[in-house]
Amino acid sequence: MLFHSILFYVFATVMIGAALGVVFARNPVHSVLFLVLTFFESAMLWLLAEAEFLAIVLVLVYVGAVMVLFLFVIMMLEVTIEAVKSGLVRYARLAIVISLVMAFQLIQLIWFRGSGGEISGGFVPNPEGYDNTKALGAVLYTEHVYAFEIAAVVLLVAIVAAITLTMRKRPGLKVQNIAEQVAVRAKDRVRIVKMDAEKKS
Amino acid sequence: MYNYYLVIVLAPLLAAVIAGLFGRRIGRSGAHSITIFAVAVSTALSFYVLYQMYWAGAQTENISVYTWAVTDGLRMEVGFLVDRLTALMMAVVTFVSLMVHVYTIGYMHDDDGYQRFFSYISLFTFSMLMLVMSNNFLQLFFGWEAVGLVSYLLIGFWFKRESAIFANLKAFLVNRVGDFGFILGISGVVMFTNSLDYAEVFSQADAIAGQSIEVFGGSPWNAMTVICILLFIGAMGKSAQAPLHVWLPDSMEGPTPISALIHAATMVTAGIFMVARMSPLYELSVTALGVVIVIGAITAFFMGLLGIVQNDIKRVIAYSTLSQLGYMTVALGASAYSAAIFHLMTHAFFKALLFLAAGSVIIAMHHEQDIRKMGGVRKYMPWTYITALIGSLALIGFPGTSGFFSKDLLIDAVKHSHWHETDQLIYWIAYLSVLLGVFVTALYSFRMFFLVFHGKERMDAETKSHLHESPWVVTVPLVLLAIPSAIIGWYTVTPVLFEGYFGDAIAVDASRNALAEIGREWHGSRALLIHSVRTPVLWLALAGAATAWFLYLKRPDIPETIKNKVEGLYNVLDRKYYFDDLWIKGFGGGGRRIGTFLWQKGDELLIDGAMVNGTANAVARLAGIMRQLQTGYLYTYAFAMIIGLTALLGWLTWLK
Amino acid sequence: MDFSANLLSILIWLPIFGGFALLAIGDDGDAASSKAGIMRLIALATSMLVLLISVGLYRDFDSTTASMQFVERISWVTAIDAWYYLGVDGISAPLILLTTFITPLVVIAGWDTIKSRPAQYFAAFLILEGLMIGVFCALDGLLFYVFWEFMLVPMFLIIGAWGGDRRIYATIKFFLYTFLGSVLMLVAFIYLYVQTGSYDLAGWMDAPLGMTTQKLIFIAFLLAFAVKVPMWPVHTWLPDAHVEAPTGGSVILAAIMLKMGGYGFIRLSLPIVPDGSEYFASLMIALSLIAVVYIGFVALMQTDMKKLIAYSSIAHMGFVTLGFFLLWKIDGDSGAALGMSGGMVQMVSHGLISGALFLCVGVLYDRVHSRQIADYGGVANTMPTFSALFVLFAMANAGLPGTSGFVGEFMVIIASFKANFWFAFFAATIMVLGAAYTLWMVKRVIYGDIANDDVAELSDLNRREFIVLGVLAISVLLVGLWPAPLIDMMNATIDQLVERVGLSKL
Amino acid sequence: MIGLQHYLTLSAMLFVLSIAGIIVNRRNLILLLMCIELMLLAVNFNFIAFSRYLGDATGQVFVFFILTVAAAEAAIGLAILVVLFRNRRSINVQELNTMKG
Repeated sequence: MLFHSILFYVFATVMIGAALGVVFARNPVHSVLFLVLTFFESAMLWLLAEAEFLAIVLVLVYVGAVMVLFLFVIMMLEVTIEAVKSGLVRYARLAIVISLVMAFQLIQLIWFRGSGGEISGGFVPNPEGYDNTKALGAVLYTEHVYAFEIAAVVLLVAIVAAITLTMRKRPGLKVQNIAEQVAVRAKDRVRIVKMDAEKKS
Repeated sequence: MYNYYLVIVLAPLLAAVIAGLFGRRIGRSGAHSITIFAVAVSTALSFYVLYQMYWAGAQTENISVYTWAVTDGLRMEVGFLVDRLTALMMAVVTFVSLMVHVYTIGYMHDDDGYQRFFSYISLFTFSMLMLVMSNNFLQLFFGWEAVGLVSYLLIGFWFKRESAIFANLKAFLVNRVGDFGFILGISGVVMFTNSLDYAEVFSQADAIAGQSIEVFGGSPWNAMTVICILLFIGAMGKSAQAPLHVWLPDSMEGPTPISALIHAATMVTAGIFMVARMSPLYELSVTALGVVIVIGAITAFFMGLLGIVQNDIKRVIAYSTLSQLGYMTVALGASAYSAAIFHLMTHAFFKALLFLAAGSVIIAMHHEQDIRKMGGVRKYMPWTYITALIGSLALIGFPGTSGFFSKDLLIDAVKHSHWHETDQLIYWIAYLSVLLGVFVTALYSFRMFFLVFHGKERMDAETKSHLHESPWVVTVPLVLLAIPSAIIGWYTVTPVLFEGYFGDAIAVDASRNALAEIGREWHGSRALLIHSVRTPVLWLALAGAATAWFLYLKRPDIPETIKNKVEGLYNVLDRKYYFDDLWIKGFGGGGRRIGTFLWQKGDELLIDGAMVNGTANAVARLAGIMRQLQTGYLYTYAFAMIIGLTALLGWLTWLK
Repeated sequence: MDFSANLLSILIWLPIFGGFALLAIGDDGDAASSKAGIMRLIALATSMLVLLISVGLYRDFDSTTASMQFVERISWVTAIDAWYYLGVDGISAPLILLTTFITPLVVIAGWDTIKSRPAQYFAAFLILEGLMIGVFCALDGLLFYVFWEFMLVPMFLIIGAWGGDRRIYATIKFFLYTFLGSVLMLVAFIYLYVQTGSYDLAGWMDAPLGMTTQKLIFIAFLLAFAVKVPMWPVHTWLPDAHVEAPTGGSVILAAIMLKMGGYGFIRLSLPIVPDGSEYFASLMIALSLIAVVYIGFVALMQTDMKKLIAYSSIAHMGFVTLGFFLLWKIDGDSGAALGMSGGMVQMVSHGLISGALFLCVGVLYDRVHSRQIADYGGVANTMPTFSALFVLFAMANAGLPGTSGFVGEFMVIIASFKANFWFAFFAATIMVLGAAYTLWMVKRVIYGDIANDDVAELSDLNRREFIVLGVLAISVLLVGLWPAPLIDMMNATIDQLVERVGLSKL
Repeated sequence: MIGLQHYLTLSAMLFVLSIAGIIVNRRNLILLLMCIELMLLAVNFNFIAFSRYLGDATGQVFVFFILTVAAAEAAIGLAILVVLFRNRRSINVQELNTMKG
């Protein structure tokens, strides 16, 4: 169990450090990379909490897809670093005050208000043969199948929306209009002009 | 008979509609032919009805034509009640109307609105017939307002004249003040009887008289008194009794034929007719009769005085009409309803005659109406002169003329009225007013007569060169009206007043029946004629005429001197006792000021300014403060959310 | 064909579909184009068809019974027990007929005076017609509310899109006033729903309610309906809305939308909360009489013709509410129904007369582009036919017997005399005030010598205008000379209503 | 013994950090988006901790959905960002105040 605890503290420390990096890094690209690290570390922690499936999903979906998307966008936009970060110092004090107040509140909530014997103890071990993925699947595809479907639709809509938003017609682009090509008729192509062979004198 | 009545009423209406809607198509002659024909038919049938009623002994008929509406147990119908009173009124109305129709051909000859005019006067005939033939209050009110409408349209007939359209608005509004009382009176009748039908109401009259109504909190009034006074307010408006008389002199802005027809012979007598018709109600309220007689007496005497200082030929006759209407009202108040109706009839003839004669002079003078610019017209217009003379004599009650019989007996009835016993003050006000009124009547009538027809020719040369007798369409009606003016009193006085012509149509309480008292010593027209030399009435009339002769023919300088001597009094008369000022500046101006005040201070300042826009402004101010928070920056909103979250957490942490 | 099973639905939805069809087809923004012409024809045909069908309603209407007729009842929102429940009785039928009668006239009146977006203009009127008929037919509270609120939308657009210079101010004032009122009505509806478990109006009428509840519900209804009527002192939106609205909008607003308030009182307030109504009857009568006298004076001083007629509408609608609330002030056994029928007749008649007067002002406005009385004078010289009709309508507005304006006023005055002399006294001041403001306007506009060049160049009515005003003139005279058919229609219903309202719910 | 409270504390720290990030990086939309991702991660931590603690897989299902929505949100947010940049040549939040009242 000690080993478990050590692992937890290590991962947690790294994660907090990485999160600090996300917030305070001067370069957005570094921020993103720190964020990736944060996600990795939290995946580890989730593994420790025996939520293997979600930990894997987090790495695959988040780190693999979303973070890369962030990276793409940041690099594509070439935002100047200094202009963006100029407010950092100005608002640091405010940020610290609010954060401290909130942290104080949260800690008080977690450690003192809700302190009962059973919360402060460790997690109850899972029964023998417990399979996180299977358990998740059992609930997801039975009880929450509607929500699952809706989630799928949400993703689809997001795809469509993102494409629609970013797609633009560039002028002067030469593209085919298939519908017009198929629907074309002879008379649209050739115009037969009737005329006398010779002018009457 | 039913069909006859329908034809009598509807023929003029039909003619009016045709002349009005298709006037341009049927042309001038078409318009006057059709309307005159229709009114002639009505006249003939009306006389037939009169014949049936009086000589052939037909019974009173009470017919419902159609049901206007029924609701809540109240039947509102349109129907005819034809009795002898109605028959007499029908005959008078249609006859005078016919004369005026014919006369109009001459008078309106050059006017653009020829067809329109014929349409209006036919419509008037219809409305007046509806009024007199009605068997219920609803239709009475319909006729009442409809004649008012036509009067409005006709006074404003020459609508380009500012004075004419002012006069017609004034006439309608003053009449509306009267109608205001009238409709309340009708409502009172319905309240107590739940019926509008005359017969039904009269049969319940006693029941009404026994009840009371609280007008001012805590003091119950006799219901019948309230109802009768309210109805009489309507009569005051229509029959131009003081103080609602102000519209009648101004109504002379209309063409002369309608002054004769509407504002002298028929419409203005509607009030008299109405009170006579309601005699079963009025007889039950002595208080109401007291109001009637006092108002009538004031009108009779004081409006006559005004006639002396007027210089417009039509206005002189208008004030004379006011005065004569006052006489009729006095007779009503003295419970001598028959005398009032009798005077109404004779007055209709001779006053229409006088107006038409005046009209004839006016045409000849090229629409000059100032009698100071006339004079010596007699030799240019013999027919007009003769007929005007007959009219004037009838007006002052010269023995033998129709006016003599009606007025003499009217005064006699007042003299013998019950007021002598019941209320001396009212008695002497009424009696002295009608008595002195005779002198005044004679004075202004002959003042006008002499100034117009005798004396120096004061018109300018241009007018004088065109002066000639009017065409036959004008003179024939004059003659036809002069005949009854002269002789009708002689023949009809006995049956109408003393042989119970009206029968049940007029109810008089036995204790107040002055005419019956006179009737006991009645020996026929001839006896009255002989007796007249011994009464003050004749001598007052003659004195008045003689004074007029002396002042305006013999010594024309004296009136001017008198005028300067009593300037104060003259001013009061010239300004018509300031009644016009009271109405126009007092009520008219006051109403406008109230309107402006309520509009600008009430609606715009208080409701819109303070309440509506005030609310809007308050919201706007609040929004102004709120919009400061709405910076539009994303981070402001995010920050607000964070603060909110902190607060929520705080609540969870420390307060919960 | 026999429509009678679905007559009301047809009356409601036919114009609405017609309107949407017009919107769908659209116009090309050009009022002179042939497409716009077709639009107008479609609009006219639809409204005429509705009128024709409503004649069937009149024909098959049974005036001997007080119960609902032509009933349609289909489940609508099952979860909250709301029904698509329609029916008419003697109160709603005359108003439906008025609606179907006025709308074609408005369509004709807007024929070639609307230059911009004609298809949308006519569509708005058709949709409005359907919604208004819906309000009059609905027997389900929720359905009533839906029609009631939706009705605002086309009117809002009509004033906002085709109105005058200050139209935005006027529309917002109009919308806020009417909307604020009706929100409270919804609260009352929801309360009644919670109490009775249904939206059925008949159920609400039978539901027992305590005195305090009744008072509160009455106040909620009062705000909604008083604004629509409009009663003093919540009337100030009306003159502004009228002044800014296009002619057709004014006509519909005055002729029918104002009737919604009166209809609401007689359909909802009186039968659902009789004791609340009784409690507030004195207040209602006082407000009505203030409307008559106060507004009468205000109308006198108006310089804008439309404003004058708008104020006159307020005064005349005062008679409606006066007639409805006399019931508790009359001791005897008769008179209450007289007052109520009087109020109903006054609503119908006012619909005809004020509509006609607004159309008359529209005729002048189309020619001179001014509504100011001072810009006219001597119109009779150049427009004799118009002047004759205008004077007729003015006289009707002044309550001349023989025109429809008289009937309702007469009945209400008689009924109010039964209640109290002074009620009748103040009510009857309309005889003088109504004549004063109307005829003074006539004097300044119609009579007199030609005042200026604009008047000198006026042309008389064209055939289209003549038909519209002529039809209205005939109907005004018809109702005035023979109101029996109209009154017979509602007698049975009103008798039953008086009986019902007379019984306390406590 | 590592239990619920530790995970909750960790998630609270993450959350507070992300809030500080939002305040500090108020100018840069991308960083704002990233901080929101961080915040969601903190929420997910809570869910997982409670799910584990209660032995109820539903909490993890929720995380699953949050991940889905977050992915969608990120995609659309970035798309908007790209469009914004294309139109304004800048992603400075300071210039985006058309919603000002």
